[in-house]
Order: sequence, then structure tokens, then C-alpha cells
Amino acid sequence: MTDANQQMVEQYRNNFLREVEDNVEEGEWVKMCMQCGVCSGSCPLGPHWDHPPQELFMMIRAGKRDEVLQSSSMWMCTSCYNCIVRCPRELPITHIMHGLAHYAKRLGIAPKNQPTHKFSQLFWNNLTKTGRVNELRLGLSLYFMNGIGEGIKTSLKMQKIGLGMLMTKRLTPMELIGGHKCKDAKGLQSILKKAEELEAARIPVAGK
Amino acid sequence: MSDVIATNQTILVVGGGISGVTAAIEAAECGKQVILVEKNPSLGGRVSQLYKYFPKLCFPSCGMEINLRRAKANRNLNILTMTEVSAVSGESGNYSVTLKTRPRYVNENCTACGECEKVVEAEFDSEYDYGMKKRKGAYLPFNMSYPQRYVLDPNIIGTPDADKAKEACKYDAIDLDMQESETTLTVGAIIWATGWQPYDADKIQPYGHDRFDNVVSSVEFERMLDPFGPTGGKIVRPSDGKEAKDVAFIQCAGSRDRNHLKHCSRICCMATLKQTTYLREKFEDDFKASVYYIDIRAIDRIDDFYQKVQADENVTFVKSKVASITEDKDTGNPILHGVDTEGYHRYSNPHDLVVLAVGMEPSVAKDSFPVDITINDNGFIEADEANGGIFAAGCSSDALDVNRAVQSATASALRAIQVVNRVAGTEG
Amino acid sequence: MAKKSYSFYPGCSSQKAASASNYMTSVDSMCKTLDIELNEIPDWNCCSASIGYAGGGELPRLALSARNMAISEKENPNQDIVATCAACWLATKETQERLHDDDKLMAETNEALATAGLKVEGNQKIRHMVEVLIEDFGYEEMGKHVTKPLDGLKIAGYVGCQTNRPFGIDGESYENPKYLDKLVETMGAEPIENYDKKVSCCGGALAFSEPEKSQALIKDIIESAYDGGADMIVTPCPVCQMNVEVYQDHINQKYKTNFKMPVVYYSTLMSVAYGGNGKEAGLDGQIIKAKQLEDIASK
Amino acid sequence: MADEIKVGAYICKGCGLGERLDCGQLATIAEREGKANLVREHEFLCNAEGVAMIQNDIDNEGVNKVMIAACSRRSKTEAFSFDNVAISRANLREGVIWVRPDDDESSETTQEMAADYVRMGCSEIKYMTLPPGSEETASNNNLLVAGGGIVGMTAAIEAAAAGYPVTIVEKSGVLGGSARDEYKRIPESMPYTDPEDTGVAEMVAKVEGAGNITVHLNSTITKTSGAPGRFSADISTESGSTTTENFGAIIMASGARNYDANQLPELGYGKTPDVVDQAGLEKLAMEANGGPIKRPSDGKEIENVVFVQCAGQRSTKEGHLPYCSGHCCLTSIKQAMYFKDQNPNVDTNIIYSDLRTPGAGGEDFYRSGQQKGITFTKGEVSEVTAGTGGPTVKFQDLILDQEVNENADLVVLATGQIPNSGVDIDAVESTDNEAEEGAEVVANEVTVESILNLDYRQGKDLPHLKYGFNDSHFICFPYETRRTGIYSAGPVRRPMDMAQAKEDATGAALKAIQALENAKLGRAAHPRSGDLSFPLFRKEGCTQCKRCTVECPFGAIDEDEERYPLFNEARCRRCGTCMGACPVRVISFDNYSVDTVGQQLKNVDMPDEFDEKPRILVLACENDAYPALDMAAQNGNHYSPFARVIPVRCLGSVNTIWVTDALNSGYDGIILMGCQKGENYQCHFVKGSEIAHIRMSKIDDTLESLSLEKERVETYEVAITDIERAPKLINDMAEAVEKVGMSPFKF
Repeated sequence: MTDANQQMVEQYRNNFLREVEDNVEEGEWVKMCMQCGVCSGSCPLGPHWDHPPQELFMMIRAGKRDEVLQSSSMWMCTSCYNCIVRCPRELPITHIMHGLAHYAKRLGIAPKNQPTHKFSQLFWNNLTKTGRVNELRLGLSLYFMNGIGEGIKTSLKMQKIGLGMLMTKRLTPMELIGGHKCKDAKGLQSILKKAEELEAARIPVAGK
Repeated sequence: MSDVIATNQTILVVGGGISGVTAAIEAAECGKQVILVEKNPSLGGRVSQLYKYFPKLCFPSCGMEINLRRAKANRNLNILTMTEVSAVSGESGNYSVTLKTRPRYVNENCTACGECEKVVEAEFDSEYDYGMKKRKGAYLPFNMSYPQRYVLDPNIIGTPDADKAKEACKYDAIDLDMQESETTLTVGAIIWATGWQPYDADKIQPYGHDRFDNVVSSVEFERMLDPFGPTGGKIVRPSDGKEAKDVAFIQCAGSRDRNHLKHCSRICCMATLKQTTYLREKFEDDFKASVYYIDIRAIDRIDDFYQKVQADENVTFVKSKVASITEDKDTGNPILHGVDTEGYHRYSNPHDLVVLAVGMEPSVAKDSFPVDITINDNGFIEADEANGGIFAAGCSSDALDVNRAVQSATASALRAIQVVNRVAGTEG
Repeated sequence: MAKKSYSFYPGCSSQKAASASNYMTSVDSMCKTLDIELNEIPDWNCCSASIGYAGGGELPRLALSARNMAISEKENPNQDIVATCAACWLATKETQERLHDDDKLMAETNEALATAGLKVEGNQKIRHMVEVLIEDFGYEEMGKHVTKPLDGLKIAGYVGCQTNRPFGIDGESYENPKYLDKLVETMGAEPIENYDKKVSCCGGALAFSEPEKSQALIKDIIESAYDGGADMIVTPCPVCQMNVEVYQDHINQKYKTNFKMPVVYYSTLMSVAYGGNGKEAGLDGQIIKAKQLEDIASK
Repeated sequence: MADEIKVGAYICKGCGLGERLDCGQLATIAEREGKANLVREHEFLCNAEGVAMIQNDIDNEGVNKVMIAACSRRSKTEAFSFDNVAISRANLREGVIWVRPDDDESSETTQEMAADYVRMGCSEIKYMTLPPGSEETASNNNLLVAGGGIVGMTAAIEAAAAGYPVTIVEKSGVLGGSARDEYKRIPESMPYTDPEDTGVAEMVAKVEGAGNITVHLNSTITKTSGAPGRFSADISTESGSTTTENFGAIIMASGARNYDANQLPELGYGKTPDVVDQAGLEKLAMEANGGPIKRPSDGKEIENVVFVQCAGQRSTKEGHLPYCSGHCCLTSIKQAMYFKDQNPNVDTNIIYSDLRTPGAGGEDFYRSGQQKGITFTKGEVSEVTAGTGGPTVKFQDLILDQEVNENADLVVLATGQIPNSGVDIDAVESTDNEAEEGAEVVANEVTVESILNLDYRQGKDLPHLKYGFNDSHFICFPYETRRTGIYSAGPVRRPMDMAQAKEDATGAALKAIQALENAKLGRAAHPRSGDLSFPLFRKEGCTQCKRCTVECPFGAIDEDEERYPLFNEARCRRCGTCMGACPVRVISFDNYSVDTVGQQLKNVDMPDEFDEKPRILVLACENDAYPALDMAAQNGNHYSPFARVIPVRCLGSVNTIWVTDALNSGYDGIILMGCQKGENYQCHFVKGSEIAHIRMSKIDDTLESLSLEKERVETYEVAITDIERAPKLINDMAEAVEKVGMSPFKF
């Protein structure tokens, strides 16, 4: 079969929908969308979505696996929950967006340079290290996430804020050495390790 | 009410809207004894508050005139207004029902001459006009009210207004000592036709019906078209009285929405299509109508009405559930925000006026029925053997348009007749 | 009123010398007045604030909050868990809901917790400090303690997202919650009527990764407060407070505005109205000084 | 009833009549001019005491005709209803004092107005007699039901349960109709989540079990004649044997048939067996009977299905159905569930333009469909082609805005229903406008064979309304067909699903029962329910012009062997259109005749030309225009004191002689007020208003012959809501008269 035909066969089959239902957080809700678009219209970052949630849901049903998972759209979610409270079908849209993002990441096909993608990962690394977020380290690593040069620029740009925070004691250099942490960070990490194992067992990362 | 005689061959109809009136008259014209109770001061129900019917664009009062003439001419029919059913017991063929009648403070001597209304000063929100207009403390609910008899608002009883009204009446028709009365009757079958109420638009928070003057509900919009209504038949903006020539209609306002009414209210699409024709009627070619919808449900034969409206180049359809409404503080224009899902187009559209096509909610709340019958989780009465001799008619059985409601009411009349005929058969 | 005790989840931003440490300061003085005892959950951890999802899957993220709940159940039994941070509150409350809805999740979560000798049941109520104030005290009671009414102050109540959706405060609407306005009134100040950005999003967790996008949102929030004639903005959320306060210089540069709008916490207002001095109210923590409050506080 | 006539005239002084009018003078007029045998004034006629006074005169004074000069006939109707006496009402309140200013300069003309209404009331009552009710009372409790499908069986079961014997005539060899060919039905009770058993079997059992239901299979109705209470039907079997039976009323439940999908080659039907219509899928499902559904072409287990909604429907294309068949969305969801319930891994895609699942059950069922994993795609299908790997559906996904070629194992076309409504009796002489052409296309298609074979002058079947359905035209009165005692039910009436069809059948059964009960008492059916009058016909004068037989909106008049009109009173709705049509005025009713109206207008006092007091005659439809004028009065809208309003049953009953008489006797202007005519007609007698307009279009000749101005006669469509407009029309005429001057015909 030619690709065209192959594609034709895949279209509007529910293979991808099933994959989403099995592997994506709250994915089983996708089929309940009735395409009213209230979520798309409610998102504060709406204009920045290549594909708003309701469209993503239709794309999933239409079997557009790559377009969906490689999209930067779901990384636009600010977790404001507007869509959730307005959805006439009570879809947990925010969570589905987080779920899709995570699944794309897990498959390694999330857009590489998507800033929120990076930040989200940094945030996770930061908090899992000590059990608590270390804002200074997080900030710095964030500024430098696009390399030294960029980092210097950004930190200079942010300097004034940093200073303001320092002066109001809402930031302290002491954070660089030590800083807040969970006493039982080990315990926390073992919990997370176990949780990740269990999840991995539940979600065998479907190769392409 | 003492003059009401009823036996277990009598049919009780609860609700005097078009469904109840139809069920009652159809049964009575088959020669059955019928008692019709209505909780308001007049028969007529929701349809009496409509300007026109779809798809014919004819006037509800026209059909009401016929039904009233049929009712007046029929001696098998006993009509009790301001009356509600407070309790029901017994079984099919032998029910005992308790009726509560609120005082009208006006007796059958009333000639509807209107003198009492002239002298009374106190004013109240008119229920008939959904509070968009005031009415006096002595009033005739609307032009075609039946019985054609005035009512005193209970709030003026004990005030000087009440005495003024009494003095003004030359016919000794005002009786300030009337009390709430209760009677218990035996009936064979009961037809439940308590109908619907418009879903409270204030509850649909993103649309700001409670915050923005120029966001009205479809039933309020309908009242604007009545020459005797709040705006004297003009389509205007509540905020500044300017003519509203660019009107947005939002479908499924409260319907098909698990945060509000889970069901589809069926009538709203056709109602909106109808209301777009009001704009053409009033402004000829000088108007704009935008319909924001999920699915246009112009079901069956009347789909051609939808096709007609689609052909009107001044009416546009947007497949989108509007996300939110904000108000332009300078112009008072409501601005609709959302996404046209056909190809993903974002919009922020200002309009002169927004009409929320509000859904149908059963008038009687699921848990406040005076009798134990099967009700689905949308609040409508299910057809169920277990309901015995109690039958739903019209919108207490489902969200129905007028035509289907009357159909259902006519059917319920036969079901009730089956019961009383069975009784008659056994008792001879 | 008798002393009220709660199991307290402060959250990362409220830690000493963290971005919302001033929030904590004002909360402490507010609680002193109202005789509220906050028992910090020992060794609590971060909730991942609905942003860690790239790295953290569903279960690991739930496990984070579950650990806090488990410790709270053990160390502060029979106490409601109270959070001052919207994100902390939301994440924890959501976790509780999800674990109760899904036995499998509950089982797996406990399996994970077991590795650290913990177990969660999730029967403690998860509440935001604002809920505690409104439900356990009420406006009248809160008003009783006012010694320095915030006369003449016009304040825009910025509720934001996560204290409002999806759970929100009981009896309030998602689109137009009134509780901050009522609270402002209770403290003797004047709320901004129909402040239309009241529940708009500030860009939340995207402030770092998508600064332009979030600052565009923040601009509207501040602008609308100015339009309403506000002297300052009050919020119940540390993320909102931080985002709306600290980027004003950037916004001024980009949009040629000259914003200098103080953004304070409800607890800041209360602490001042209850007679606390600037330090107790955490006013020294304002990057944009709340001059009028300082004046009242120093009276 | 005593045969010598004794008229009692009662003049009320209540509601300000006493203050505004010289009631003494009115009493004198009633006595001297009105020749009332007994005249009484009363302070408050409608109260118990006033009513008792009248009743007493009837009982003890031998009063047998009552003229009440008080309020409008629409007010206090119950108070002023007395048995066994004819009653006329002079409308002094809504008709006079409420439409006139209360001031000195008006008082004279106001009094004259009142005086005329008293004269009119007296002359009307003089020519009225109490209708005894039609002798043509026939009693027959049996119902005839045409069609043994779900609808017919429901009608039969429900009517039988009320004690009325039923005869079902079914064309095929079995009961059950199209429902027999369905695997399951759309759910009809909560929770509305899964397809249900069709229930046909137990229905058939009920029919067969009921003692009072007779079934004729392989039979058709070859002739129907008579009227409610005395219908006679020839029931013929295929073999040719015919039995004739009598019935009280008839229910037409001939159902609908499926649209012929062969007309949709562009959607692949007929090109491959793997494209079926909904009926075709039901067949496959029944064959599979719970097992996996197999592909027709090669028996392969079907893995994915595409449903194409609105196939050949909601389209103005040649040969397509212009309407929506109502049930197809729900049916496709049901059919997709056949697959999903058997194997959730089968992919089902429903391509729709508007998903129509109304009501509580509808939306629940839609949600359940999504829950089961049915994919719903808003799209437009342009083509279905047959291919090696199964058919391919080419469509535009309107959400994703992309053109798609989806390959499927099976394609189901949701085609529509076409009513089996028999012969389109109007199609022949149909002069419908362009807009109706679409309708005609369909109508002609369904012109197969007659269902009822009515032996009626106006044709063999019920008139069609639109698109071949013989629905009622009235929103408030869905069962009012134009053939009294014959009620259509189910998809023959309008497109509907099974649940609604059963409801409809029950309603139709009620109306049929009502019709035969009315026939027993010789009284009219809707809208003049209970009216005991009926057309009286003076054969001697008849010229056999046939206008009455042609114009009767209800086909109530046939022709006898001598070609004279033959009135079937039980079929008559008492509109009087025949009376209006008759050029020689040989048709009348006891209480409504050429005289009851003619004498009223003649007895109006006609001031001479130089008094500058014109007279304007208003003939107003009693159901719309007259109430509009009443309500105008109620709201204090004034109009010219020179108007004299006479209510008529229907504008169709207006005989042009009234107009000519009025012109000859010096009226200066004449206004006819009827209901809206045309496609959205509001005339309750269907054609009355339209016919009147046609008749009046010819009045100009009369005016010319009298050398009178055209402006003097106007015919309007007036709605019951024209509360402001109706008085204005009267005032406009008053002005027009002022312009053209007084009529020269005042003697």
C-alpha cells in the first residue's frame, strides 16, 4: 500500500484514540467532546494555540497522531481551569492537556525547544532533588536553559527583579548552598521511583 | 369551590397551559367530567407569553381564543384557577386529591371593568412580563386572561389600596376576607400538565445576564414584541432604549450542559430562527442576526424554516458555544468571545443585544411532586405502568414544542379516559 | 471564640526568604489576632504546582501530595489541612478527589508511599485559608477585630484562577466571585465594583517560560485595576501576587505604561486593619511599596 | 318549546352603561322598533340576581328568544347561557362605550351607536331559531384503522382499551409494518443508553389477545363513504372478496416507506453491496442476531463503518427530500451501537451536519453513543466510491477543515422517509407558486394508490399539506385534518420516530373517539365544537351551480344522483362557506343565515345624506378580528362612532348579497375583516378567508354598476393581535368616506 492509502486507512480509525485512552491522563474523556469549542474560546493563551483543545480532541479521533503529539499546543496550558468549569460535557481538559504533554515527552517526540516543555522539566528536576523548589536555582537554571550567552542576557534582564526580591528578603543567595529541603528526601525519591515504575508498567511506551 | 362535584369517573387535569387546557377540553368533548386546576390567576400558560409560533408565525392568542370558546361552551369542564394540588393518595380509578386555592379577593361578580386598577397605587413586577414591566396591585394578568376577572395582589391586603379598590367596585366583586381554602376530591385519573419554566439565565455566569443590561433571555426578548409589553413592541436595548439591530443569539444557553440542564430543550433552535424573523419584520433589511450554535435542531418537516432563514443574507450562523461575554463600558455593547470551530477562527464580536436561548426546565422540581411517580433525572415524568392512573401531558413529559405538546396532551386524554371508562364499566 | 487548630501546608514559596515569605509573615499576625493555630506538616514536600508534568507523570505527581496528606494524617490527626497557596491547595485537593474516585490510583499510590513507610487515607478536609476565614469565622467575626479600618482605600480584588477554579469558594461564582470584595469592605476599604479582570489568568506557571505572553495578560489585569480607580490590588494567591507585582517594570518598558500598582495579600490588609505594624503585615516585603497601608500601619 | 315567538330584551346598566347611555331610550327602541315582547333594564345583569330574572322570564313568562344588550358575546358567556332558548347579544360595552370618549360632544353619536346595536340584536334574534341538532345522528362505536404497523396497532390497542371496538385493515400478510424489519429500537425509557427490543411481538400479542380488535390481513380499503358515525367501508382482500362494514370514525395509519437509495448513485448505493441504507443495516443486524455483523460483499467481519447522515435529505436537489426525517440521527447512533455493543473495537464514524437528538432521552442517547466510542464527525460527504478494499467515503471535515478519503468496510446511508399518504388530490389542479414546487416533486412521487378510496366529491384521500404529508396545518390543533372523523397518525402525518408515532397514534385515537361521540349528538367538531346548527338547504331554489360542493373546505358536500348538493352534516364544520358561496341563497343555518345578518344591517338607522353621519358596516371574523376589536376596546382604543360591527363565523360565510344590500341601503363604507390567507393561512376554516377575498375581488363591478367609489369596500386580513390596527382600519374608512362623500343611496 502507498503511504497515501496507508494514511487513508488510519484516518478516522480509533487506533490513536485508544492509545490516548490507555496512556494519557484522563484520556478516556476525549471521546465525550461534542465540538462546541467553549474550551478553545475560554483559554487565556488561546491565540497562541496552533490547535485549541477541542480541535486536538477531533484530531485524536481523526487519528492525527504526530500532529497532536508533536504539537506545542498543549504546552500552552496555564492551568487556569477556565475550560474545565465551562465544558458542557465536564471534560477535565486541563488534565488531558498535561497528560498529552507528558505522554509526548515520554515518547520523546515533544517539541524540543518549547520553553514550557523545558521549564516544566527543570521544575520537576528541581523539586525532586530536595523535595522542595529552590527558587534561585530554578531561576538561574531557567535563565541558562538556552545556553550561557542567552543566560547572561536573561539574567541581566531579570537582574532588577532579582535585586528587588533580594532587598525584600524574598530571595537569598544562601539558597545556592543548601537552602530548603525535605529531611527525608531519600524517602520521597523512593516514593517517586516506585510511582514511576508502577506507571511505566501501566503505560508501555508504544513505539511508533 | 364547594360547588365542585367529582367522582372516581372524573378526570383531574393539573395545569392550565396549552397542554392542560387541550387535555381537559379533548376529554370533556368526549363527554367526560373534567376538573382543570391552574395555579396562576389565568389559564394560558407559557404560550400566552409568546408573540408568534414557529414555523407558521401565527399568534398563540388565536388558538387560545378557540380553546377558550370550547371551554366556555362545555359544561363537563370545571376550571379552578389559583389552585394547586397539595396531596394525592389512592390508586388508579380512585384517587383522593387535596386542592389548595389561594384567595383572589375578587369574586365572580367582577365585570373586568377595571375601576379597581385605576384607584390602586402600589405596583409590582409583572409575572407575565418576567419583571420587565410593572403591574398594579389590582390587575388583569393579560388581555386574554381567563377567567376575565381581576386579581388583588396579596401584598396590598390590609393596606389602604385594598380599601380603595373595594370602594371603587360598583359590583361588590371585591371580597377582602377571602381566605386560602382547601378541599379534597375523589377522581379516577389525573393528567399532569404542569409544563416548564425558562432556565434561570443568571445561573449561566459566563454570559453575565445578571451583570450586563444588554444580555436578555429568549423569553424576555419574546415579550419585547408584544405591543402591550414592556417595550411597546419595539426591539430595543435595555441599557439605553436604542433600537437593537445587531443581535446575537446564543443557543444551548443552559441546555445540553452538565453544569445546567443535561437535556436538549428542543424548542430553542426553532425559537431563535423564529426570532430572527422578528428582526426582519421590524427593521426590514436593516438588521444583523448572528446565531451561535452547536447543532441546529430544526427537526423534521419544519427544517424548511431553517433553510428559509439560512437563505436570509442578514443572518449568519457560527458553530460555536460562546465562551464568555464582556461589556464594552463606553457603548454598553456586549462582546462575545469564542472560537468558530469550523476551521478554528477566534472571534471577539460586539453586538447591540444578546439573546440567550434559555432551556426548558420542568416547573415542578423532581423532589417536590405531591405524589410518587417515575421521574427521569432530567426531571420529566416517564411513561411508566407504575404511575397507575397518572399521566403526563406536554412538557412535564419531555422538552416539547407546542405541536408535540398538544399531541401528547391529546394522547394523555385517552389514557385517562381508559381509566374512567374502566371504572364506569365496573360500576355501570 | 476558642482557639482553632489546623494542619498547615505552607508550600515552597512561603518558606523563609522565598518569594512569598511576606505572605507568611502577614498570615502569622492575622492568625495571632484570630487565635488560629497552624501546625505545620512536618517535612512537607512540594506539590509540583500543576507545572511539573513534563517530567512527572500522573501517579508520581499525585504521590507528591499524597505524601503530605499521609504525614498530616499521622502527625496532625483529625485536623483539616489548610494551605495558603492556591496551587498547593488545588494540587492537594485534586489528589484527594482523584484517589477517592479511582481505587486503582489509591492502591498504587499507597504502594509507592509504603516504600517510605507511609499510608494515605485522604479523609482530612483540604482547605484554603480563605475558606477557613469565611466558613469558620465569617465576615462579621473578622470585622470585630478591626482596630484600624482601611478608610479611603480603593482596592481591586484580584481572585485569579486557582483559588477560584475548579473548586472555588463555596457559594461563589467562577465568573464573578465576591468574597475578596466583601473582605475588603469588612476591613473598611472600598472594593472596585465590577473589576472585570477579577478572575483572569496572570499566565500562572508560564511567567517564566513564556514571559511575553504572560506579561500581556498581567498588563490587562493591572490596567483594568487602574481603570477602576484602584489604589492597590489584593489577591489570595502567591503566584498571582508575584506575577502581577514584579513584572511591572518590564511591562512599563514594553508597553510604555507607567504602572506602579502595589499588590498585597488579603492577609496583609487584615494584619494592618487588625493593628499590626508594617513589619508584622509583611509590608517590607512589597517590591512596589503599599504606601497607604504603611501610613495606616504606622498610625 | 312554545311555538309562538316571545322575545325578551334585557338591557344592562352595569359597567358604566347606565351612566354613559340613556338606557330608557334603548328599552323603548327594543320595544317599539325591535318588537321585543318583554323588555327589562337591570343594574347589573350578569350577577346571580340578573341571570335569575332572565331564567324566570324563560320559565314563567314564556320567553323563548333572549336579546341581551350588555357586554360582548365573548364576555360573561357562561352567565348568559340559557337552555332551550335562542340568544343574541348586543355589544354595548366593548362595542360602544369603551370605544368612545366619555364627553358631551360624543354622547349623541355614542347613544346612536348603542341604539343601532339594540336594533341589530332584536332583528337578529327575530330571525334566529334554536338549532335542534342534526337529525343525522348516527351511533357507531367501531373504529376503522388503515394500517397494521406500530401506529395502527397502537391506535387499536389504546382505543380498544377505552372500550371502542376496532378493525385493522393491513395490506400485507402480517402485523408490525416496518418495525418488523428492525433489529432493535431507539430506547424509550430511562436511562436511554441502549437499544431496546422493538416490542412488536408483544404488541401483536396484545392486538390478537384483545377481544374487541378485528384484523383483516392482505386487505385494502377499496371504498369509503358516509360520515362520522356512519362511515361505510369496503374491505377487499387480495383474492378479491369484499366485505362492507360500518364505522364511527377512521384512523389513517398507512405509515411511510423508505426513500429509494438508488437515487443516490453519487453515494455509491447500487454500485457495491457494501453501501446500504439504514433499513439495509437493520437487515444485516438481524442476520447477525447479536453476533459480528458481516460485510455483504464477502462476508468479512466488519471492522469499521461510516454512517452518512442526511443522505438525499434536507436538500433541494432534484429528487432529494427537502425535509429532515427526524429519526435518522438517533437511528444511526442505535445502529452504530449494534457494532460497538458486540465488539468495542469496531470503528464507527457518524458524519453529520447537525446532530439532532432532541429532548431528554435524545441527548442521553447521544452521550451514551460517545461513551461507547462512536466517533461523531461534522462533515459534508461529497462522494462514496466502490473500491477493492471496500467503499471509500470522500468528505470535508468541517472542524479540521480538510478533505478526507476514509476507507470503510461498510457505509450506511441515512436516507429518509416518504409518507404513504395516498393520492394528492390537490396536485391535479394545483396552482401552487414556485416555493411549493419542491413540495410537488415529493407529492407526485408518493401519488401511488389511494389509501382510503373516499367516495367524496373532493377526492379519494386526505388533502396533503406539504411534501406529501397530510399533517394538520395548525400548531395548536395537530389533528385537525380537513376530513371530519378521519385522523391521520404517525409518519404519514409528519416525519417521526417510533416513540413519537405511538404517542401520535394515541392522540389520533382520542380524536376519532371524540368524532363518533359528537356524531351521536349531531354536534359539530372543532373549531365550533358543540354547535348544533347545520346547513339547511332549500332544494327548490338550487341552480346546481356546484359552488358549495367545490368550495366547502372540508369536502362535506357531495352530489346526489340528480346532481343536487348532498350535505353530510356530520362532516360539516359549520363555517358557512357554502352559505356564502350560494348565489341564490338557498343555504342557511337556524341560528346563522342570510337573514340573521342581512336583517341586522338593514335595521340600522340610516341618517340621511345631509346629516353627515355616515354608516360603516364591519363584517368581522368571530375568532380573530372580533376579539381584536374587543381587546382594543378593553385597552381604550377608540374608533369611529359610525361603525356597525357584525361578527361572522368565517369570512367565507359572507354572502355578497350582504354587501350589495348594504350599498343599496345607503352604507357609506364596508369593511370585511378575515384571517390571513395563503401558505401560512390562519383561517380556521382553511379556505374561508381566501375564498372571501376572491369573491370580493369581483365586487368592483357591483360598485361600478351603482357608480360608487372603489374605496367604499375594503377586505383585510386581520389577526387577533391587531389590537391597534383593527380600530385604525375602521378610522381609515371613516376618513376615506369623508373624502369621497356620503353615499347617495340613503332613502
